[in-house]
Amino acid sequence: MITIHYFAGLKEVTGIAQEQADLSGRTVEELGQWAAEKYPGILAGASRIAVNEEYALPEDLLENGDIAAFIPPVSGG
Amino acid sequence: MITIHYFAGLKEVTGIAQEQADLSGRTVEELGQWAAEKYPGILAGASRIAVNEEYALPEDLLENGDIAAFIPPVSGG
Amino acid sequence: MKAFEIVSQAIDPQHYADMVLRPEAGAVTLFTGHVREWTKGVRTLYLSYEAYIPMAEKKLAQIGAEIEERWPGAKTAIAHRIGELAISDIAVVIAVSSPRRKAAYEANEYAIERIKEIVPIWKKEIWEDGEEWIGDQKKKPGGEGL
Amino acid sequence: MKAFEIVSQAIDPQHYADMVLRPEAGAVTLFTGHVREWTKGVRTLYLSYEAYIPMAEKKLAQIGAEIEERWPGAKTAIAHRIGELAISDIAVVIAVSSPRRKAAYEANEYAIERIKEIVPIWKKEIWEDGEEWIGDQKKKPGGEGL
Repeated sequence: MITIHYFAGLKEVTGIAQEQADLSGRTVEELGQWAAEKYPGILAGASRIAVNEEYALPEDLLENGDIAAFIPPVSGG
Repeated sequence: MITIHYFAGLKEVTGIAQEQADLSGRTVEELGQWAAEKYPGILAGASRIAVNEEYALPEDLLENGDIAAFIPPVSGG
Repeated sequence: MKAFEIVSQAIDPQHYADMVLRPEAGAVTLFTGHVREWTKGVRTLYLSYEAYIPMAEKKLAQIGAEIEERWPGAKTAIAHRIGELAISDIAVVIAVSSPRRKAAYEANEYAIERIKEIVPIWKKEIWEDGEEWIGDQKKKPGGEGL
Repeated sequence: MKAFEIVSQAIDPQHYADMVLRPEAGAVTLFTGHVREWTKGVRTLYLSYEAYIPMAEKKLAQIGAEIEERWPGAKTAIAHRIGELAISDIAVVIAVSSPRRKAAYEANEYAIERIKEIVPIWKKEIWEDGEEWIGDQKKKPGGEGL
């Protein structure tokens, strides 16, 4: 199982701040596809996916216990 | 009469912080010459002369009551 | 108090300036970003910031490390506030100390630019007639994104 | 407290930052110049600053006016301390607020450069084995100068 966080505007798309999913062994790209099916439009608002608090590449593999996060365009400062 | 101020290292050359002199009607350049005769070396350390708290030009005329100042190279900050 | 942190209370910028001061520091630059009332003719009532806190603090610390590498001798502290902020409230503070002033200015400006690039913090503007997350998060269906 | 002043007591930088803050200001930069212990391998014990006070305050205000002209919307406050200063003491504080951050950084750096050019303030460094006014005031008999 991995944990998935949604932030800011994406949280309004999904209606939840976080959830768990059985995506161990899948890639970050597949996580994106999985979320896009469940939450149409989510990829339009997410600029990056982070895994364990670091920006991830599409080909990175997810492991059991990983914490993923959909990161909308940042706008701090 | 005009008042003349000496600052920082120049005060150590002249031995005084200020004095008065009868230089009304003379130019700023003449004030410099007057000071250089009285305090040899003063012009080597003064980069500018101010009159009434503004930097003056050599040809500016001094008037009765003016306040002049020998300004060493500034080093604030 | 940490040198790189997300906080939910009012920021006292002086604390971060004090944190970077050392006998070899000749210059300290302190930048504070404030909530502005007017942006492009639209009046803001207040702002709301959200952060992915642990990752945001890691990224702030990364910016501090990048600065030490680019400007040897420079030391940095950064805090960003989240939650609801009123006009003139401080959203972000960046303190940089350095032996020489040029590096303190440059590194400070570098920090705010990097914050806007890599730190997971999001701003929502609330106006009299609506609100919006800044950054086009739901505006281009099928457009940009991943 | 004035926005452009020479002071003889410890400087509280926050007072000057507060002085320039306004609802339209999105950015405040605060520069503090501190007494550094080591300069080019020589250890400073303390510094002594002297100013031609009324003229120095006029010149600081002139710098503020120059900034308002070059960066419309920028507001400036500057204080410089005189007398004896210990290591890490603040010698000068420059606060600039502006709607946008770029101007706040640029104008602040402009201010410190202008201070070093036109404001009649002089620094004497006191070391273990001597002291000297900075700026070659007595070093080149018959050389530079007027």
